[in-house]
Amino acid sequence: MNDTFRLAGREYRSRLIVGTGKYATMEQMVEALDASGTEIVTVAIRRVNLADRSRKSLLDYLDLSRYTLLPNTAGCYTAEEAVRVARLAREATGSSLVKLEVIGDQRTLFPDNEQTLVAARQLVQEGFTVLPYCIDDPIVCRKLEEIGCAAVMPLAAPIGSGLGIRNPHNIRIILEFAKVPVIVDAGVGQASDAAYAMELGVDAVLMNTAIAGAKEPVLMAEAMKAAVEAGRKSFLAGRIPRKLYAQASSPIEGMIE
Amino acid sequence: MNDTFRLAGREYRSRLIVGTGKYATMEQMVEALDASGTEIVTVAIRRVNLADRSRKSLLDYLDLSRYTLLPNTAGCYTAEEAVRVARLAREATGSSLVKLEVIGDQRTLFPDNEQTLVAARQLVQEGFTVLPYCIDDPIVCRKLEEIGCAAVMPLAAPIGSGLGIRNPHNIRIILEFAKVPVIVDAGVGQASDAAYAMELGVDAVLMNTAIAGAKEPVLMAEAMKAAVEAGRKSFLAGRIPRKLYAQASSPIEGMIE
Amino acid sequence: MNDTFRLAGREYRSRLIVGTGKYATMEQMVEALDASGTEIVTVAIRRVNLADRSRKSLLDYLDLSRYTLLPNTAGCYTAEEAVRVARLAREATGSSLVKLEVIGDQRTLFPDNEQTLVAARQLVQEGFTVLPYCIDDPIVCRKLEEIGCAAVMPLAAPIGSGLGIRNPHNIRIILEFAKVPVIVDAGVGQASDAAYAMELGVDAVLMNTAIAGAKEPVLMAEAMKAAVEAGRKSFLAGRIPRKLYAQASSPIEGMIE
Amino acid sequence: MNDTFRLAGREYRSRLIVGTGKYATMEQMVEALDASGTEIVTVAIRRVNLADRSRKSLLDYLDLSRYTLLPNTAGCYTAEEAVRVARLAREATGSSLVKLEVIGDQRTLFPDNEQTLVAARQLVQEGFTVLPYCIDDPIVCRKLEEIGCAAVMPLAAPIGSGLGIRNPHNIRIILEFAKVPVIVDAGVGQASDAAYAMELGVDAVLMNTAIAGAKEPVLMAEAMKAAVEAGRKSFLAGRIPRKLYAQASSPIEGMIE
Amino acid sequence: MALTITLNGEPYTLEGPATLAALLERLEIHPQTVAVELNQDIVRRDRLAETPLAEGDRVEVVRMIGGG
Amino acid sequence: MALTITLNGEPYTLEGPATLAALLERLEIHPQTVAVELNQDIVRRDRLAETPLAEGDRVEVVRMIGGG
Amino acid sequence: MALTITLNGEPYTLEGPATLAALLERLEIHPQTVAVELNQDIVRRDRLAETPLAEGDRVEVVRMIGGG
Amino acid sequence: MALTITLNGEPYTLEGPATLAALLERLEIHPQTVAVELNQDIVRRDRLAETPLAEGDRVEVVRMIGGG
Repeated sequence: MNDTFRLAGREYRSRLIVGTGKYATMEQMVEALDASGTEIVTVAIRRVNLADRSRKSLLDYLDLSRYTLLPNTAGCYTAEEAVRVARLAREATGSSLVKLEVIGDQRTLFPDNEQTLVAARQLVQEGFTVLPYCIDDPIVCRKLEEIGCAAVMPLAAPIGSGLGIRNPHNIRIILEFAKVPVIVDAGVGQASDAAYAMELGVDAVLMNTAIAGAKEPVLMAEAMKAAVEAGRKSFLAGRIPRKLYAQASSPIEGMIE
Repeated sequence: MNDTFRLAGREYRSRLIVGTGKYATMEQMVEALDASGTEIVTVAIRRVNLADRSRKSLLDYLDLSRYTLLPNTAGCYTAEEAVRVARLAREATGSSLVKLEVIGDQRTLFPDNEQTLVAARQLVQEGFTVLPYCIDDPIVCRKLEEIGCAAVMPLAAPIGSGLGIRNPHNIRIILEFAKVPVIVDAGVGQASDAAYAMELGVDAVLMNTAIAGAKEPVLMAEAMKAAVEAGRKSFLAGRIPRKLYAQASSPIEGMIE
Repeated sequence: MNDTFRLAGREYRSRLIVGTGKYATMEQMVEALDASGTEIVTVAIRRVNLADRSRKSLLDYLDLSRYTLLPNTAGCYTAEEAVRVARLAREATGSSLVKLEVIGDQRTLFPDNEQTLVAARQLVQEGFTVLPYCIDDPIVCRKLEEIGCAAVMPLAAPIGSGLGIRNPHNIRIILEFAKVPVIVDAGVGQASDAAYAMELGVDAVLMNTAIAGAKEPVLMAEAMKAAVEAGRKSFLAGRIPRKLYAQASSPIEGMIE
Repeated sequence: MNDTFRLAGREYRSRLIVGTGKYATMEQMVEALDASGTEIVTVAIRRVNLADRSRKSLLDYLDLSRYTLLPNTAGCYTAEEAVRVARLAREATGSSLVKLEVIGDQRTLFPDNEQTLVAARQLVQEGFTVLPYCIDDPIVCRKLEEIGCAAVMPLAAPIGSGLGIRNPHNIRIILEFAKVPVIVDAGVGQASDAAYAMELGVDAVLMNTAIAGAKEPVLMAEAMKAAVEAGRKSFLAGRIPRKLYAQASSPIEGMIE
Repeated sequence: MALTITLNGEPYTLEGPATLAALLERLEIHPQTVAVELNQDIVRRDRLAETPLAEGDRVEVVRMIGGG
Repeated sequence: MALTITLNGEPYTLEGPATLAALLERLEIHPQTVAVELNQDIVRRDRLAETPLAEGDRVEVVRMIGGG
Repeated sequence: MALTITLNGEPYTLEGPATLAALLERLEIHPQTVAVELNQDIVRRDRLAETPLAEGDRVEVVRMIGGG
Repeated sequence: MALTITLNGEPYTLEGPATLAALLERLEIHPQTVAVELNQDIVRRDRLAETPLAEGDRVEVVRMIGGG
């Protein structure tokens, strides 16, 4: 099956985008990314720690011939901050891809979609390839698409909550109208969540905590790789219709009497 | 990861048991079984069609060095019939494994658990290795285990319904008490259902219609293979706890100001 | 609306059956029963406490002109015990109504449906009006009906769990086939659970812990009264069809331009 | 129990707000409003039909000593339109209450929350008492509250969909942070949906299609009245904790042996 | 002298000079039950009698109807 | 002559000869509110007075209590 | 001498005396792939040749087919 | 001549005159791995050597780290 995921002009075989935060060690991160089969990894932009020069940087661990970097604007609470971080990210990574994230509230980490729209308009104008994290609101998604975002990335559930797809109806409606890729971002907790998201028809799934926070992150990365593949194939294979009850799987004729 | 599934004294790498009914062609069945990675296949026992000698038999298509046969008693409505079919199955296949199925109602295909218990007692006594299909009732499962069944196989949902795990609470309770393998049998509709079942901690999943009835059975077989693997690994990897909301995946320190 | 609930030859206005156990005080029980509007109350049969003659008996608190007594066989683990308790109950209450309950496991309090069937056959033969508590298994319900039970009482969820209707599909199937009243017994936790059960089309709901264990039992009894009424009317009124999305409730014509 | 609902400086006994659209006849509407017990009714603002002078107006049917009018801005697609309609509504009704509704898409009727925020800022400044219909987004709700709205009215599901509370997690989070009343607006389909919304802790429920579109609107109005009351009491009464399994409701001591 | 205005989106001709109050009277609409907009501005009920209509004016006359 | 029976699972001694009715009276239990089993058989209320107790009899006296 | 038996639910006539093995041979069914029941009792494969058929016998010949 | 700037939010003193390139060198930071902002404007990597620092300048030096 030749089923590739096209994002911002590139083709990817993997439909799993993985974050690089929260691993116990860099080595564990490297191993988990490898196990996940991902080809796109998110990174954050932060001040260089001037006090600590010994530590190796993230770049020493990421094989850039293998992974597309997707810098985020995590931690920003206004469009202005997010635009500033996006510009720094472009300079630091040499790529104009950005996962736009404008947070509305530090306790829930829900996105501020009003500010996200403002930042998206600005960043698209500045030539960024914008992948916005947003709430699962079909109208916000349509506006982000109209602004020129390269994909829309509605949340499944709050960041780090592990609650899975809280509102599949909204994801379905978003899919019905979207012409850009739809990537479920945040909220996945276990493999079946990722499979289910793919079965709804989304183009890819983005996660970090679900892998990095598992008891065994590398094994969970393998699980998620298989889950995204399973969900994608299940979507393409066309499932049986749901019935209240039954349909025999063994033939009725030929029973002994 | 060396994680094998032990059933009735044998070790299997695959935790997916697949039925051989309802495929469009025998060739499709062969291809789907191959794609599923299964090592155990269920078969039904029916009268030889005396009018039609031309047709090749199922055995001409199944590589017995590769698949363990699991004959079923599908279509039986009493313990007596089921015992009779089990005996025929043993004679026909040379194996004493039997998927015990006593149906209570032809419209819903729900099992008759009272009759299933009667048949199980008889078959265990006759030396069969009994794998009973039953409702997701912890008490029935415990009794079947006490009788000496080699596993319990509660349904996820009615046969052929594709509704997925209707009552995960019952499956959890069954798992909490069972000392024999628990196999979810019947009701799976899509890959995420199978992954979710495995994440509950069941030992294996048995399905037929979900694969054979999909628009593309071979692709769905691949999906289910990946889903069962994903769910198993996800179970073993230990998922993150659920929270109402959020936990940042990018660090908070080092934000620009 | 003249909508009465007919059970065992009598008509009731209330479709809520309430247990008399677990209240903080007898006075609270009396008040809660009154607030619930119930007309049928369950009671248990236990040895007279010979050491304590001072305490008033349950009968001193229950107005028998108002409530039909429904003695249960709670605590019985075999058909034999249950039959014995049912006979004592008939002698003690003068009524041949019995809530048949044969427990399969003391931790989960799931019913032993095999033993329940045995006891039901015996009790029907002895002239009892049998209302059996059972698992939500359409086949068990059909057999209980065939035996001659006056109703079937499948559980919503384990006794005292408060989990609500765990498997509405099974309740729907039971309703599709049952010719006797279907009463959801056990597992309700909050008012919406009771309303939802009624909306599935069941004839009545039986509960005890949900009321007696609430922080304010009398207020919860009022809530349940209203919920059962709400659910019944909602069922009879015929709800709107579900749609993925929308249908305006204000007209489209006549907008200003 | 003296439990009143305080909205915009007034106290109401009913927590059910009902729309006046889509009834088969005006008489049916009057009867349904009466049966619902509502004290606040929503109305739309539309051009006078100059061709048809015979027909009586809505005002001829609504007893204004009994119902508070809540005019809406249904059908508006921009903040500008909504503000214009709100001003007309104030002039027509003499009340400055407005249900602010800016629609983002005519097929789904999802709100355009960005425009809703713009309109809310303007209307609050003009002295309106603004009750905005919005998506179940905690950040949008917080902003609407900060702007000075008198309540927030997140949707349960798309208008007219009848899907019930699609995302209780979001409603819970909104409730955790809101200091103004939270009213669930749109999406309710049956009585248990309304009860469940109230049990989450919302202050009131607004509906139209669920009643007007039912097979028997007046009976459904009664159902909804009881459901809102049931849900409110259930919330206040404090439900039992959920457990995977059981807790006996009949005592264990005193069993016969 | 005939005046042509746009009334609720449709062309409408009446004899001028005329006020909004006169228009409503001619339409047999009681001012108490409606709201009137002249060229997108609300004209409050107590100003209807003193508000003249001019050629090309856009007038909206709205009222409450059933809605959700 | 002393009789020892098992009453509600505990040994119980009373002066014989005695009937079930006498036992209840001694226990100050009104027959109307209880049910009585003698050696696992129900003794109906109207037979209590004519049912004698014998050494070793197992008697259960039960009544309704709160339950779900 | 003609024998009439019930074979898989249908009347079937063959020349007797005959054994189950002979029946299978006549039906061109290889015994390895089927199971045979005579009057509701299994006849194991190695006993087919020594098991005679009698008038009115009920014979079932079954095999595996696809099932779930 | 000593220059005091704000570097990543903290006061920082260095010998002037100095460029951003010189600052990075002193910090032992390879320009390839970071992005530099001077008074909230990005200074592209190829302009670092020609960008002088002035008293009170606010400099941010950031890089990628793990994030989701």
